[in-house]
Amino acid sequence: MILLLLILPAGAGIIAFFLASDRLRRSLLVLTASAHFALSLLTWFFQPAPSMAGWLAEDALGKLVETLTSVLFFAVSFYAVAYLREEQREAHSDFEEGFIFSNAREASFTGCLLLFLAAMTLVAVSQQLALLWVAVEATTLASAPLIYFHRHHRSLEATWKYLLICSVGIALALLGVFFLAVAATNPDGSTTSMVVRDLSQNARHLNVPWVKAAFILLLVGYGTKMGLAPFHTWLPDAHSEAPSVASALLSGALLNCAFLGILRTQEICVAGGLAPFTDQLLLIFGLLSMAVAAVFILGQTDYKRMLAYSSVEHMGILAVGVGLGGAAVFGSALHMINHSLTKAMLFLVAGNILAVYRTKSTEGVAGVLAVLPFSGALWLLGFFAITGSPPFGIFLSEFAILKGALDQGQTLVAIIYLSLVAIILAAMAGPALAMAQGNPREPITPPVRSIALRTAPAMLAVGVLLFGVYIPPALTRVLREAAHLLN
Amino acid sequence: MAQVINSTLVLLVLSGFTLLGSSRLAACIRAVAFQGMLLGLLAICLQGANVTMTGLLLAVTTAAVKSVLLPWLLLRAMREAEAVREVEPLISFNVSIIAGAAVLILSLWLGQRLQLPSQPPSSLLVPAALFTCLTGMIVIVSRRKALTQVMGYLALENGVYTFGAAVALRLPVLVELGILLDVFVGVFVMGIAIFHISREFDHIDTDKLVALTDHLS
Amino acid sequence: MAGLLFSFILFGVGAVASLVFARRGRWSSFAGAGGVILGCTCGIFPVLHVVMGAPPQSLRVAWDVPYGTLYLTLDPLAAFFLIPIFLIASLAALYGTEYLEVYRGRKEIAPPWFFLNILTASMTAVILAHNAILFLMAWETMALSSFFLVTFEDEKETTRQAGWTYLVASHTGTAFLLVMFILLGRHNGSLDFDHLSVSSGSGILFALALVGFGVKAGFIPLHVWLPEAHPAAPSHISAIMSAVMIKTGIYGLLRVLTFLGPMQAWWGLVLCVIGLSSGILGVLFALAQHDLKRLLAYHSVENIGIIALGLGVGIIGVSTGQSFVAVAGFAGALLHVLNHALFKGLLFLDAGNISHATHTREIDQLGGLLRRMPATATTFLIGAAAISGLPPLNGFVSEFLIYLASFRQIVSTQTSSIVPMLASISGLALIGGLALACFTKAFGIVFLGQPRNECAEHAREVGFAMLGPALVLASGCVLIGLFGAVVVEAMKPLICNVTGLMSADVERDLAEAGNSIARIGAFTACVIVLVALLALARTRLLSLRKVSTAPTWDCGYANPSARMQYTASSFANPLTESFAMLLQTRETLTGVQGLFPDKAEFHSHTDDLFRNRLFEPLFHTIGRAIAVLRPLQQGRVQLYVLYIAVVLLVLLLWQIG
Amino acid sequence: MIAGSTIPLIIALTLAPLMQSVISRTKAIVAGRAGQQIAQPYRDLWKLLQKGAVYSDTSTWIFRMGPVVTLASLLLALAFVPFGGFHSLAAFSGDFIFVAYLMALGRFFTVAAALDTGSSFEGMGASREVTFSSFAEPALFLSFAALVRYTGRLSLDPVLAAIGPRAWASAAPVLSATIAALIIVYLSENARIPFDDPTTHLELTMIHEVMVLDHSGPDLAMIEYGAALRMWLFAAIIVGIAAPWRSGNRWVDTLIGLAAMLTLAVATGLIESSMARLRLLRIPQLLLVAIVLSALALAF
Repeated sequence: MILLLLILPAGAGIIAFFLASDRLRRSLLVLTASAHFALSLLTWFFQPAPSMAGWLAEDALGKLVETLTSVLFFAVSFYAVAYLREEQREAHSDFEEGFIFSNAREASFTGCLLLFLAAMTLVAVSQQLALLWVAVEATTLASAPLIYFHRHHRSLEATWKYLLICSVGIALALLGVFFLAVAATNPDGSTTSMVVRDLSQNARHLNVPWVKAAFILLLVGYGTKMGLAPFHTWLPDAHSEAPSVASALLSGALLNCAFLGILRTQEICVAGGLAPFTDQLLLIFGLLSMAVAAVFILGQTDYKRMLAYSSVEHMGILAVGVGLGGAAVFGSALHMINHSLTKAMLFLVAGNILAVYRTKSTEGVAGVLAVLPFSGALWLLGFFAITGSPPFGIFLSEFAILKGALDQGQTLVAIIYLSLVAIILAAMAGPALAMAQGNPREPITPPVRSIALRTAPAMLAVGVLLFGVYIPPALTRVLREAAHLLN
Repeated sequence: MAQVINSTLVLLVLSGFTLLGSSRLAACIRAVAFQGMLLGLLAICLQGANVTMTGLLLAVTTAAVKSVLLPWLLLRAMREAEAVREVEPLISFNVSIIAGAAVLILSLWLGQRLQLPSQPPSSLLVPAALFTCLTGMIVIVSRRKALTQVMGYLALENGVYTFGAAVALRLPVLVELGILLDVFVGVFVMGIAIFHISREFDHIDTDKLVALTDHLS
Repeated sequence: MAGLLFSFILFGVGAVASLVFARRGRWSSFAGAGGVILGCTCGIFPVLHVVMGAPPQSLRVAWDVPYGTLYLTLDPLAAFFLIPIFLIASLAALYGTEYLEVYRGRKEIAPPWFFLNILTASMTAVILAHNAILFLMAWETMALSSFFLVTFEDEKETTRQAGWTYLVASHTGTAFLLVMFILLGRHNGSLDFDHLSVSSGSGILFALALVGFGVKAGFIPLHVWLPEAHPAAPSHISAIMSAVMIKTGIYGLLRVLTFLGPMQAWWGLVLCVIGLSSGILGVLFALAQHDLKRLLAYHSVENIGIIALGLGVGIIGVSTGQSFVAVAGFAGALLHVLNHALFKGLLFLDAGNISHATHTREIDQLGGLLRRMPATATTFLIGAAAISGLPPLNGFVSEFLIYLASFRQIVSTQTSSIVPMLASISGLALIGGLALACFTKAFGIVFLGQPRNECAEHAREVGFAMLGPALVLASGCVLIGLFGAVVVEAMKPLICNVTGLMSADVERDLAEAGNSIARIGAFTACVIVLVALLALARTRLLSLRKVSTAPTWDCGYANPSARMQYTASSFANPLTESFAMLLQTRETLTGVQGLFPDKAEFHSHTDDLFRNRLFEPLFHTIGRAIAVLRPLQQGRVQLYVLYIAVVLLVLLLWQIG
Repeated sequence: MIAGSTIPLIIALTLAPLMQSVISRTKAIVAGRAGQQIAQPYRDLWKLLQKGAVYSDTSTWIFRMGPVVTLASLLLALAFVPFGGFHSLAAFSGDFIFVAYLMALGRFFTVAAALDTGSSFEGMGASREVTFSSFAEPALFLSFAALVRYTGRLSLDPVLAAIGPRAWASAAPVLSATIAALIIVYLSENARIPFDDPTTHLELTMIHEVMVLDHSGPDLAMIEYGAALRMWLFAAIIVGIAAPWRSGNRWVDTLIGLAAMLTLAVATGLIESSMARLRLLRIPQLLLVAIVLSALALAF
């Protein structure tokens, strides 16, 4: 079943490269997404058997990330099809600088999308750390072409930074994996396999300095991919230049996968009694990320960059939650879900706004509620959700994390956390509200666009609202298991 | 055997300095290729007596990819980009070499902080690996051309490999190959990117790639 | 409980229906208003039942969110606060059906109806909630829905600005509440209100509650959002927000007091200080305003101050063991909650009538409306007299109780606790005097004399839907003025609940206070009778004599024109001058020039002191401090990789070395 | 409610106008004029009642209500003031608060009536009235507080009853400070020099008088009578503190009280003829002095 989850998108991806007919390729995309979605839902009812000697298995954490990815991809695929249908084929002029540019081949875009899905699924299900590494690197390679869909210099620059910075980070992560392998060698030369469960089972016998070094390397390496400050530098560029479809997946799904890499290591370290050390680092980088996000959200004039930095903030929150440990980890896991749904929705809506207003500057956009009532409403909903006001999911998860902090007497952390969240709210409220409300600068007549462009974000919005008022017991159970893995 | 390993590692370090020191792209590429070859050698030597067929094959493929395929990719990219054949560093070569020296000391120190649990084939192994990684980083940070940054990345990878070689025997073949494939595709994609960059800006200086910053009010 | 649950359903139906009928003309108004009115009416019965002394009812259902339970409780405290909410909300809804009509065609009027239903529902939920998560959710939903109502006229820049301020302020307040509830729930895991308790450091929790709820209630200096948001909103929304929504802050404070264990004297002291500063500064800023609704908004700050003062006196009474002081103080505060709801709702609705009829809220543009809008004028007069705390109206009764409590404390203790009492007495007196000045100005300039421009000239009285609510509220003011004793007697259970005093003592003291109030009721009735008799006598006299009309005595000036009438600004000038240091009014004067001066101009504007001198500087400092880090992200990929390298090395050296 | 008698009320209603005439007579004598007859105020009232009325055509029913409400509230307020040996007609704990606010009610309507005419002069007067009264209120309440704290009673009648010669022996400073404060308030509330000059003829300088420029006939009568009652009310309270001798026989006590009222009136007259009107800006400062005095009374 797990293999199926992998082979399905991978195969479809390869086929997509060679399919001539757009219609066929698009339907292939949607079909694969739906099948993958259906499969991952099945895994909630029938626990899939581990395969490849336990290298591929779906524990609670993996299940969360995998399902989340699948859900997002499902919603996004509809959007993508509509988006591709409406994208101009021939060369067209860039709305910011006016030069002429053309898009990449749709075939390769679709193909990469599917391969991207395959890679992310692999990240979620692989229990073997080296394999995990391979998968993470694969996500980078599969997603780079997505960012460079619009063939112009800005997206190229973004792609280059993404490639280089992430590759460097990932290389360090590989070193970390090797370090861990070293740590796993007992003095007599015998070794434990690199499968997470085995490692955490005899984590007590691991060689401490090497584990520490390994954790640092993996934190920096995967942290780069996850967008923890100060390694986040590629993130705003990539998210703002990629087409909204890609931005949604990058922010909603990819970052979680990278975080999963860190969580696996954390799992081992916690089992090895190194929690104080790792928690300390996670807290530092988490709060740092939130602070950096605050710095750049304040006075931000590009709304896609604003969303990107908000992703940095929420990655920080995830790290803080895990770093706090205890009840906060549950909150962190829940937060991962809420953030992914909300942020993906916001990026898709941003895509709609961008398509109509043809500018990414917050000053350029006004009166979305008047021009695009539905998207405008979703935008406001997303804004309130992402800034953590009830009745949306993020409120609950942020509350849980805060409670964790205060219950453990981490008052300082709690204060910094709260004040940063408050600053970011105040900073985002200005532009986000100004965009939605009021009247457009010059009268705009919105073009008639495909319904899918509204339904896709709406699907996610339902989730955002649902998890704010009701968390299904099954989900709670899995979240608890996941939290238990990290405590 | 130990002498071979040690001398290989020394050569590795020297090639690192060449990478830092040489002013011509081609020379740098050759340095990186040489590192690749050394890696192959190292992999074989580290297996020592109980050398297996797969181990041998892996070492050879690695060496081939790293010392032939990737450099060829880079040379091709260089030709397509019609880049100036100079390295154009942000900091002078002397400074880079001094930095290299500093890094060497650092990695030696770290090396003896981090003792391999099992008896290491050579005390130089860890320092050399770390040093190579860090030289790669220095190159990325201190050079202008996108191409040089790829070389830096390769050097970094080589460093990681050097270390990998020490523990590689315990990594399954499949993973080894996966890693190799990733690196290869990575460099391949970067090559394409460089090609596009040169076509877009008709040069490959990354300090022109600064359009994307925050225009904050 | 069932009734209340049903009213929740009705609110929901109303909300949805108003959106469904969005394209069906007035249907959506009827649907929205219907939801609110029906919901409130069927909610009021269980509430009254509990107020009459029925046992508290509650409902607890498990809820699949972390720490959350669907736990509603209708106890006397909740019931007391629900009465004004239901009353004002339903009246405002009725008012809205006519008020919003002018926007039809220009704007979508379904959303305000949707959010009005949500707002009413969430306010009800806030009062009923007995679990922290539920409370916070309702609390924030209340903030959000009211935010959307405030920004109804979002085409105006000022409105959007007000919305931003309101949003940020209320979220910041909520942050404090989060911390408070978490700390309260720390001991025994659950966040149900029954389990909230505090072992040590109740002072910190009180401070947190004070700030968190103070933002909503509008304590100075946390009031900055209030004078922006209330004028921006449509008038019936301003009425709801000012009359009942900000009271949820007071409710929260009282509710939390029941968790905090024994009250400490300094809490009362702090509340007295806050109350006095809010009261005095609030009315002073109100005096300086030219915009009628802004003036009313500042008066909300003032009245919240009076309420806080009452609470402070009460708490001091509790902590010094003076049960009468405690009872009278709390009773006064609670009664003022009710009274303020009545007359402030009334005044905002009338302000709505005025702007509806004249299209301006500038006091100095109006005048002579009494002849043109008699019903509005009369109700406004009643409201004005009530808010100035004059007998025979309700405002006096509650202020009297607070006075009485303070005087009693002076009599019965020799301790230092009389200093705040003296402060509260003289403060109340000053507030009373200033409020009188402010509302003689508001009423006199707006309704009396001659109209100052065409709009006022051609104003017409508004329709029934907009007058009816005002009439109801006005009669409410009179009734409580006469029969306040009844209300006070009914407060026994909730005062016991909040103060934790012996039921017997509370009963005795309430009886004593009620006695005075009953007398006041009787004597105010006498005033009314006397007035009637004198008026009668006067008419009888004049009926035998010659009664003629003439132009106003102009002290010899040839032909006075309407523009020569005393303006609001000049009326308030002596007072604003004496407090210029606090008000910092900006004045621009282009005096007469030349031999034959054609035109001279004078403008004055009074910004909010705390906004200008406290919060804006604060925000700027934060902004500047943050801006220092901006160069981090300046596009050079080399630099970015350098960050990675440096951080990596630092970590390795720090942890391994 | 204490079993009170109507006597203080009757005395007030009948003799109130006398105070003003005594004051003006004193002023006249000091100024070396013959001055008006003692009964002149009654004549004026009677004459005004005979007259018809002229109303400004901008004015409304508010204008007509002004005098009525003012007079009504004062009539009721007087019911709480004891005089001489006689208890007040009514009393309940906290009644002095009620009295103060009744006068505020009167002020509200007087001011409204003034604004109703739309005359800028009357607006000016109204503005000054509300300004000064809002400074006078705290002084009044603080002096009440001083009395309440000293006597331990919460109602006007018992408070005054509790102040006897012994009280003066024991707490002279408290009482004298309070009286000083009350006298200042009494002067300002009744628009006497140094706050306002009732006999001035320049509208620009008036405070109270200018507000009633447009009233005529019976309305004016009510206003004049109301003014007299207000003065009596304050005077009665002051006298109640200042002349606390009790002989046991109520009528004697009442005579003592009347004598005291007379002296107070004469004193007022002397003050008025001995000093000039203050500049408007100075008035709040004098009222602040009153506040300070009553605070002092509390400090003792």
